[in-house]
Amino acid sequence: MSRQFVALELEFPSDVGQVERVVRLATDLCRELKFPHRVSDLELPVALSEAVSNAILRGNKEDPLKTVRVRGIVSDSALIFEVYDQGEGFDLHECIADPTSPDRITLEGGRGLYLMDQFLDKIEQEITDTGHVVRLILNR
Amino acid sequence: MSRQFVALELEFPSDVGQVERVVRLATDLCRELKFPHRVSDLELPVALSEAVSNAILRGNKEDPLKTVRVRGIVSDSALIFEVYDQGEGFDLHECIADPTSPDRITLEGGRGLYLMDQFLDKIEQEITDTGHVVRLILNR
Amino acid sequence: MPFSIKKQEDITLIDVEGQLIVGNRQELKQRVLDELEGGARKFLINFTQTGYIDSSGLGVLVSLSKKIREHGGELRLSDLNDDLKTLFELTKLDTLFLISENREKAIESF
Amino acid sequence: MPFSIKKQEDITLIDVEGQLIVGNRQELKQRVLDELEGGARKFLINFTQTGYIDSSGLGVLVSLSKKIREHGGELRLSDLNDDLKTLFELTKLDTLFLISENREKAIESF
Ligand SMILES: Nc1ncnc2c1ncn2[C@@H]1O[C@H](COP(=O)(O)OP(=O)(O)O)[C@@H](O)[C@H]1O
Ligand SMILES: Nc1ncnc2c1ncn2[C@@H]1O[C@H](COP(=O)(O)OP(=O)(O)O)[C@@H](O)[C@H]1O
Repeated sequence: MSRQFVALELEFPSDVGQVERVVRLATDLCRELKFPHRVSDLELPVALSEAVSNAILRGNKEDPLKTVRVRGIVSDSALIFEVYDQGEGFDLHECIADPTSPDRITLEGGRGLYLMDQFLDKIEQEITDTGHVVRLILNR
Repeated sequence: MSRQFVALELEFPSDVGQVERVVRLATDLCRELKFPHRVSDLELPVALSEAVSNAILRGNKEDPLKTVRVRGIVSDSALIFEVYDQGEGFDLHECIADPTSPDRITLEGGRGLYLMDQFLDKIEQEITDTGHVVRLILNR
Repeated sequence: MPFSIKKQEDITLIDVEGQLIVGNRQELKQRVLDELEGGARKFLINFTQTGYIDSSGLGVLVSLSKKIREHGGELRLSDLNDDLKTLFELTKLDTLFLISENREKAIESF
Repeated sequence: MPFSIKKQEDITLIDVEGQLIVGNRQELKQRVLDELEGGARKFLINFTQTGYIDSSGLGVLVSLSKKIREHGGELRLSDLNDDLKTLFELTKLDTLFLISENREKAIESF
């Protein structure tokens, strides 16, 4: 068998108004590639919108001079989306706190990383010369 | 204004059965990005399917060990699709012959490059270490 | 407009037209708070047209529910598709909200 | 199956179900040649469901038209959308084929 893959790459300004369009491009591709409904309509859109929102709001702090880049790669074995921001990065696993605990369930924030963690098979992070990247991995 | 673009990259085996799927992924993206109907439904699908068919049939000679790679980039100013094959390349402008002339109009072949040339604003070619690439350019 | 608001007797019916996410949740929040300010107390948010909600959308629902309760009001949700139900279960928000199968049942139960 | 074939009196009606392209044009060619072999002479290919045709699809139409004429038969095309019309005009194949607005008009004109 020869190698086979599809990749999607996007770059856009640090504006939360961009999130829906970016997520739609990614989920349309997943539907086109016949991923299960649960992946294309729930797991990917929620996990990706959390990562992109965080990149815009936390990583780039909505700085209009900074951009977010998303790179999605679909191979026979996995679906991988990388989200690059131009911030300093953070320790994702340290920042996940269980939002279902009685003292946190009534808080407005703090569910993003938790949902990513619930929906994804693996999350990786890297600090690069130009910023921070989070890698969302769903096995096929 | 910050930089903004969308890119799509695909790699697939040298099998003409792949052409329709590849073209559909590209045209769906163009529709999603609100390109004019004429681009997403005629100019891009025809030009890209010609280039991909030629890459499979002419460039890679349907060798199952060779793959074709397509990279599409959509920016504010243009739509660019690169089609990579692992062949020796050829001189595109030398190979275009007017298929509407009385002696050619009844031939089965020879309309592919002509249609690409009619529909695209610019066509570029390069010979690389690993093969040949044709670049299809449509201004926005 | 991603939200439509209408009244049925003393109930304020809000239809979310599309996803409830970081790009539009502030608008939902503001419009519901305006109604609360104007005296409305019974709120029903309907999700028939919603595919998914992100964490910021869930957060806005949590904070609206709190605000409405502080004013002696009540917030109900209806018509969650299976994906939305999964989201509410994973976050245990199904224990915090009054959720009805559909709009009719929600209206009856106020 | 990307093609459906049926008979109306002595006319063989072929519906192309989707695009006519390098991946399926050989199937169209073979099926029409089989009918020609079997004695059919009047052919109508209908493109109601077709968005675009690539050069190899156009090439197959050209070679079928030639083969059918050699056997004393006739090939007509119908229901080309505007994009397909543009393709036939650019390649001047609109001068080579008998093209009708729709199936009914095509059938009448045999
Ligand atoms: N891309 C990022 N860059 C820097 N910090 C981040 C990033 N993503 C998340 N964080 C940190 O992780 C915390 C938890 O994120 P999350 O679970 O999405 O909840 P919320 O965004 O509602 O606080 C954020 O408050 C922020 O401090
Ligand atoms: N990727 C390619 N690699 C090598 N030769 C090519 C390639 N693409 C096209 N050609 C050459 O250009 C010629 C004309 O191509 P085209 O106009 O598509 O017509 P056809 O494929 O029907 O011959 C081909 O016959 C082939 O010799």
